[in-house]
Amino acid sequence: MDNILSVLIFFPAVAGLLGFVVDKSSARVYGISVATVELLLAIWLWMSFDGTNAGMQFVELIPLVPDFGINYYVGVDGISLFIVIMAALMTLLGMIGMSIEKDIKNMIISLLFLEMTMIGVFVALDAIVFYVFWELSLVPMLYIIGAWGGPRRIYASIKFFLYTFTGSLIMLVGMLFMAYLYYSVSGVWSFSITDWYALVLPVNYQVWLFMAFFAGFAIKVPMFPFHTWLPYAHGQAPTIGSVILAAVLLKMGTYGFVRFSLPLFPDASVMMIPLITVLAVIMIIYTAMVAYAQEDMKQVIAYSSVSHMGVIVLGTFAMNAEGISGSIFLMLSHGIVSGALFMLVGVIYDRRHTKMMSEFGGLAAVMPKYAVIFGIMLMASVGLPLTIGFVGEFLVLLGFYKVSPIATILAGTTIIIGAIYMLTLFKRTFFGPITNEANRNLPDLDTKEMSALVPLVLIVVWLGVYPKPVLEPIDTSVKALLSFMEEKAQTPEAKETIILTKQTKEAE
Amino acid sequence: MYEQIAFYLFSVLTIGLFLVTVLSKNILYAMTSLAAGMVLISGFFFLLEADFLGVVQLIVYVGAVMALYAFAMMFFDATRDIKEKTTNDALVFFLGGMVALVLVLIFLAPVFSENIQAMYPSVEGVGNAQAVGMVLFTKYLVPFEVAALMLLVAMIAGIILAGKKMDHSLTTNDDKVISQEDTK
Amino acid sequence: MIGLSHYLILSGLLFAIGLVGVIRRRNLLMLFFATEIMLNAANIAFAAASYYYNDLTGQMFAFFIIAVAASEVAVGLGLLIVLYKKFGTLDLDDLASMKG
Amino acid sequence: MEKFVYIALFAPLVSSLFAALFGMSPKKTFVGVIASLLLATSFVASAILAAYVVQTGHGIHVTMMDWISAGDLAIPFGFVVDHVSVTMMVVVTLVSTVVHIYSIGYMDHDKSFNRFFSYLSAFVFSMLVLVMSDNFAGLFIGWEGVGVCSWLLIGFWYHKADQSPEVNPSISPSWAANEAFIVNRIADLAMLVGIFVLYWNTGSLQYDVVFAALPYLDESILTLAAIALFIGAMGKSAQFPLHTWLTDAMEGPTPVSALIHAATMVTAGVFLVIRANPLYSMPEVSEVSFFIAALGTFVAFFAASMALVERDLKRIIAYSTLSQLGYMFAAAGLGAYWIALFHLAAHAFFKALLFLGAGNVMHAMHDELDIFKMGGLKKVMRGTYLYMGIASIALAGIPPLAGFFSKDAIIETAFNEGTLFLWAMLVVTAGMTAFYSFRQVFLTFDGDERYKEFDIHPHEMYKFVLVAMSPLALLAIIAGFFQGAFQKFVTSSPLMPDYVMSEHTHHLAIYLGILVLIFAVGGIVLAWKKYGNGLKRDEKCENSFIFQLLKNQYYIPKFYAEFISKPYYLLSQIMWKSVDMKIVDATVDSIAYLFFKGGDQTRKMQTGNLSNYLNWMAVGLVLMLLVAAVTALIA
Amino acid sequence: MLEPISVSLASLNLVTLAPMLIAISGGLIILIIDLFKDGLHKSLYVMMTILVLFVDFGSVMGLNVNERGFFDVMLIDGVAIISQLLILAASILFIPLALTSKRFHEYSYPEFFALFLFMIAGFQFMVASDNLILIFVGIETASLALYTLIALHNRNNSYEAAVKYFTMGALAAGFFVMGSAIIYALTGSIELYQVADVLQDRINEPAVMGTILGGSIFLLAAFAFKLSLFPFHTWTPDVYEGASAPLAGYMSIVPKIAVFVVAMRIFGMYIDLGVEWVRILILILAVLTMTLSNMMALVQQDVKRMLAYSSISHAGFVMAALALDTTKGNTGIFLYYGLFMFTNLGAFAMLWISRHKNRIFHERYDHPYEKFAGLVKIMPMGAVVMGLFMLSLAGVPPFSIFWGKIYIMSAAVDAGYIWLAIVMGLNSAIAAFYYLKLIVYMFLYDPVQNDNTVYYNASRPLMTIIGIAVAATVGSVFFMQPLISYIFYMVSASGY
Repeated sequence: MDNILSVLIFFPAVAGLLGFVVDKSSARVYGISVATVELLLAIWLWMSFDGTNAGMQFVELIPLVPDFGINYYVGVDGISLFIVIMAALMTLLGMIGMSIEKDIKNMIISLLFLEMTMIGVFVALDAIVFYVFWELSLVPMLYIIGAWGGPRRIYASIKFFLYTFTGSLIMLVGMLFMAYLYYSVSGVWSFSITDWYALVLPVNYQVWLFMAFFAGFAIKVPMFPFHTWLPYAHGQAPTIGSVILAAVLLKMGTYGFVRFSLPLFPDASVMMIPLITVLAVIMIIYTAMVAYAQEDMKQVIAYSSVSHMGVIVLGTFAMNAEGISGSIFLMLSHGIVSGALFMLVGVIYDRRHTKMMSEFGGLAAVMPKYAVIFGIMLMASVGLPLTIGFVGEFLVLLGFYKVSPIATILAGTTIIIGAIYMLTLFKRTFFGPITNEANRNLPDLDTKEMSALVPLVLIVVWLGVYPKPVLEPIDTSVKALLSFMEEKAQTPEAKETIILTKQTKEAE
Repeated sequence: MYEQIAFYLFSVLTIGLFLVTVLSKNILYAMTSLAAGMVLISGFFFLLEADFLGVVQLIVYVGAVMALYAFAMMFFDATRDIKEKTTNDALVFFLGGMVALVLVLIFLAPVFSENIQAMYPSVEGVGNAQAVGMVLFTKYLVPFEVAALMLLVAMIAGIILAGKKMDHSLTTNDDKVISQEDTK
Repeated sequence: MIGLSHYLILSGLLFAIGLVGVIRRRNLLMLFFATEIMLNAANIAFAAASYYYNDLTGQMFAFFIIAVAASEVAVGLGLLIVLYKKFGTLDLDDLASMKG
Repeated sequence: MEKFVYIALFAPLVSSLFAALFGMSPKKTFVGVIASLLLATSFVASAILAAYVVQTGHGIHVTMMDWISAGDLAIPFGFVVDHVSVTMMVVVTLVSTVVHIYSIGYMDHDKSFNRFFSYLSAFVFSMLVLVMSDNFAGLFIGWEGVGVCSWLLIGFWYHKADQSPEVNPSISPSWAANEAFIVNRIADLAMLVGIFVLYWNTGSLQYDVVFAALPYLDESILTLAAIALFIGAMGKSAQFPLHTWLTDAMEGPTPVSALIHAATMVTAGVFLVIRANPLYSMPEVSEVSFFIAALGTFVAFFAASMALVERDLKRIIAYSTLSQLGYMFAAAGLGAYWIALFHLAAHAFFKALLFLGAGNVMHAMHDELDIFKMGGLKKVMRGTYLYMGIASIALAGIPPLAGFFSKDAIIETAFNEGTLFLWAMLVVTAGMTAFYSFRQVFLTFDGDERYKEFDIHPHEMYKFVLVAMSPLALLAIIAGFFQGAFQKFVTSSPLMPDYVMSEHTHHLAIYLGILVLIFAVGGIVLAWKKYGNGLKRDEKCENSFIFQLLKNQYYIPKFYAEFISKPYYLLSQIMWKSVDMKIVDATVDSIAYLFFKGGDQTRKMQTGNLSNYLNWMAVGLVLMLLVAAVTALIA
Repeated sequence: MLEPISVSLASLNLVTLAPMLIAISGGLIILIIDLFKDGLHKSLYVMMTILVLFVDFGSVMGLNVNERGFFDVMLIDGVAIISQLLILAASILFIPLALTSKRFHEYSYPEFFALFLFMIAGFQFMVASDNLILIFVGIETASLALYTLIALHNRNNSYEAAVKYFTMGALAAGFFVMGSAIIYALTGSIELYQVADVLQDRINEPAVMGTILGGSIFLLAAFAFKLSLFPFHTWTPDVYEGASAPLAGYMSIVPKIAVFVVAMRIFGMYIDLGVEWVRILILILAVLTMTLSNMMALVQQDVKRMLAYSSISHAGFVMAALALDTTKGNTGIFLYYGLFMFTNLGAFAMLWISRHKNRIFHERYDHPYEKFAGLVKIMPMGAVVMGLFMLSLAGVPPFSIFWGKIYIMSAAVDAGYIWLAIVMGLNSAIAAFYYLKLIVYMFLYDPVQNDNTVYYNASRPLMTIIGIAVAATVGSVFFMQPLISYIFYMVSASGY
């Protein structure tokens, strides 16, 4: 099945359309079934994926607007494969764990459309197709936050939409300029990323284009100081919205760096390392501090998301296979872990309709299963070895050490300050005596919640102990990416900073 | 020489009359001076050897347009002094003055050029009306016909806008009311 | 000798007068007078250029301008009649229900 | 032999998972029994491996599977059982087994009995990973694993509420757990940096590869790596200034204190230095090594000084642990790695014994820990008294018990290296050690029965518990005699340099030993004089500055609270409320507001009045004409 | 004496006139039918209009590119053909909106449809000529008809709108003739190809530079009025508000397409001649228009008024493309309007469907935002459809206007105006807010309790039109290729 990617993209969309017909009472089951099939398809994709091949696989190319170089061009490599799978997985688990009753049908349909856009973004190989899915993903998310969110949901959803929309429009200008440059060199219009890869640009052009793309990606990630939409979005979004937002949507930004910025502008990427480093380190430390100051559990996790995304960004610009592979792996792990954490906060919110830590305390005694799973996710979040969180974080810091030891040490404080806010959260919520009578008889996790969370726990442990099946295809593609960048780089600084692995060097 | 005298005389008069049109508070004065100004403009046309145009100006403007305005004036009962809140005069004269100044500056330039070859020159010995007719009914036949269409449009517009049917609006009345009226 | 520029300057001055009328007048009927002045100003410019270039096109244009002016009067007065019937005034200051 | 490696390693994991199955159910004694049996299995396997290593003289190296491989980095799950690690394994599994059995009795009434065993076994597994790993990353797995288990176990009684530091210096178990975790994380960051340095300069994290590459590295790199790794070790082994967590960790159940915070986990830092001895023996890093020794000596003294005035039974032992860790670092820093390891092992035995004894006391006293409220317990708790006596004698360094041999060797080393100041400090500390350990023993077991005032009816621990403790007691007594054999065994490893005293020292050894002994006995005598016949409080002394300083742990916890924790929290608040909300976010919103306001202003031009509209058109025309006129004039 | 002139019929190339003649005769036939029989139902006239326009459409399709006719007055180049096609297509789509379930005043006149057809003929003449006379007469024909159509809605707002539009239009006509007079005085010609030739020579006379610029500015002011560029745009919101929704939607497209063609012919000429200030002025106007109207749209309370401002902003966007004066930019103009047509048609049709005879939700506005609050609960499909249109207007891919936007932005980038592309992008972001506002009202607020249904005025033909608009908006990506290649071919064939 060579067109499995198209099936993956459009299956949820078609299902979403058909979903309008499904009766409200059955919408949830419908959604879960569709998402399950989608996940199975994604796993099938993985099974038929050739992990030793660094290039694009399952490529499909259908001309859409040939005169303007726009093609429906999709493909998957080690870098995107697992994010696709994760998107499918998180959608499914999010749906399973979802507690929303109001307008459930609309929610299911929105989620299915959202799933289409998420998968589309990660498999798109044409800049315009990428952009289409990228922007389109805002719409269902806007609805999810706005319709099912908290009291300030409308402010939050509009802020989310406009902020990201603004950034991506600047990115669009960059894409158009890139296409123009390609046109002026080759005489043919093309928005295919693979075509663009071939283009060696003068360094000053690279810098400007890098900045344009940066505007789009940085807001999405979100990087300091463009991050303020995120706490609102998370704070107001319903659980499912936060899960998807944190798990998948944020990854679009960092994925964009890997897919666009690095290979297209290797010299500019190297030149921009200082800037990125400063921003990322600020992101890591500053937002971790802000997270510590929060009173609302969800806000803690929201800010912690920003902090962790800082580590991912840092790894992306490590310019060596360790760092970049780690960064991509960290995208996955952050997706799983932060998704799970948001689900967990949702669990307690469903019971108490509050997320304030001061309302809780001593929950470990009342809800032991909940506490255990929360604890595991907490440990994964702070990067405990043998959980999924460690592998990526370790590799990123390891990789970035080559670039800047000082920055690595500063960024490495994430393991300390991350522990501070997470443990404080855990202590305030789960430990101590039960001070609030309302908490005394809370029911523990029910089957629905367990079935959403246990798979995540299993993945957290499995990929923490044996990340190889995932890490290896990623690494293969990353190595290819690096050797490509090294070849393409013009400035001596870039050549020097981009580090090839010994294997790659020998192969050359 | 006589040309110059005529030009300056006419110029001063037209400017004066039109100023009255623009500034007068009395609509009757304004209209009268406008009509007079139009007549003088036709004088320019005759000076410029555009006899046919001059005649048309007289017939259409002084004859038709002014008559229309006169009727309208009566209809609106506007013979008395009009009370107008005038716009800030400084702004008005600044804008008018600036436009005048710039236009004068623009036209002080040597606009005329000897090198330009006329496309439709007036032929020696042929009367202006005849020459105009010749061009109008060959080259400008299409615009002429479109002008006819325009007049038709204007006519229809005038008729239906001023017509009785406009007195009862179907837009604002309820459909039930309308159908009752229809059956009546 | 009277040159093209003389006529054009005259035309410009008349145009400016017309513009003054348009921006100053509050009575719609009198405002329409001012627009007529502007059209006539252009007519003079056309006739003059036509004369100096010895080219009939300018007269053609002037001719069509007169036709347009006439049509505009017809439609304009039609509108004014409707307006007057409904509002009982031609003062445009009373005509500001839509704003913002 | 490989299967024994896996049995030794995974038996505790199996035990942990098995116990976890019943984690949320009420107490089931068989869980504890099975866990103990599995731990015993692990011990047996370790012992077999030890015998194998002794016999063959070479280690076993197994690679189970790949863990992380990215770029050039390839980290396997590889385990090495060599002289060093097998020693550790035996010590760890032995103490663990004892503690497991002990816990069956100790945790008897606890409703989270099963959960406790799960955590405890998980800890042993992590510890074994730590010691057995053949690479730094694997070590780090264990390192963090024991950290987490320690967090879980310190916070085991999570339901206790926070108290003010005046009432309870540790505030609450959950607070202490968090403190331990976070402080350890600070050190872990440094350790990671050390790992990164080694990776980027040697291209691998395998011990053998790294050590082989060391001679080719620059001095600065070696120094950096040595410092970074040592900071890592400082955290886990609670060296100054990262020591505060250890005493607070006493909030955990006593078996935990015995196992984790005395015998095994805290010695991981020492183990790391011993493991990485090729690095620390490099002449380029001699300053670092000396610093380690100096810091160790300082901590030995520093901790002992605080123990002098402490009233909390467990905290006294915790300080003594801290102090003994200082001794070990002193030895390791001076290059006497085998001596450090020997002290480590010996210390594990007697300190675990001491803690377990304290646990018995606690159990008897219904969780009362203030030794001022005890006294005369020897009547009701003979066995415990015996055990604690033995352990204290060993700790004080009285021959022929284990502590004498190991500690004396360290002091001797300090002398041998010519670092006389360190030597002097260590000798004095030995005296202090003797004093505070016997102060504790006497106050607890001798003198008047002060507990009666508080209506407590102490009783002796279960028999089987006492029996289970006997191996430790035995070892605390006899371990010292194996010093020579141990030296021979350990230093036969190619990775373990031998350390022998110089001729000169050798000659003086006997005098030095006597000197130390004098100090030790002096301490005991002093303690007897002061406390042997019951508690006599000296108000004047207790109010003196030095007493208060020691009692308040040199005000270090207070300092940390006032100058680190609180400012950090306040800064966080400022970052959130002022910076994030008022600056960053407000900027974004104000841009939007600007457009909105601009719209409000601009729409005013839309007055609805036709005349204004016509004016606007005229204005537009005039402006454009002016532009034209100006440009034309310029042209 | 004058020689008799013999003109061969073939040389007149009468076929170039065919489309306009069809429209005019259609109008006349309607008038005649009305003469013979009173009181026929509006549906008859609607269908007849559609048929006439259909035939007209066919005849335009049959035209050959780059032909002149009738003494070179008629100019059928690619631009003329495309613009006529767009005008006709838009007209065909808009006129069925007359078939509402409720009765509105204008549709009770058969003359309405005749005037409608005459107006279209006027636009067609306008675009199919480069003779300023014919352009002028065409504009005026169309405008006079349009003023009347607006006023025929017959309520206070519509008179006010018509009068405002008329008066400002008269002033703009003054600007136009003055500009033409200056051009004529400079060049002795009013045919643009001639004008271009002469100006080519005269451009090097420094003394007349001011005059050349002055002429262009009068024309620019006149067209800025028609295109509703700042500060000549002030009529737009009021007129849109006063006119009926279909007509407002129509006005946001068809007259603008026609005027853009003329503007392209005139200002393209200036820019080609190297009069750089014209380009700069256009860019300034365009940027001001985009930005300020976006800002004003942010604070509107009425959806129709918001759409009015939004269409001003879109016009500014497209105007910037005109200033580029590249083939791609000019292609972008038509592409944009071709796509904008469907979406805007849909949006205004949705307003039209929801139009009540009297204002229920607000004392002044017909379509306040509150009216649409919670629409998703009242009529989910309606809300989704309206949401789609709003997203498309905001430029969210893959809906139609997005493609127009990137094409124009790409043209700006190609021409080296990257700052312009960024300004366009940022403006789209500002604009997104007010489109989102409606979406937020429809999807995220609870309905305002009201007995009247929102879909007061719905009928099957209207639904069909909306269906078409939805299909075109959503499926735009599939016809982008033919559309772009056709328009590009036509525009480049005309030499723009």
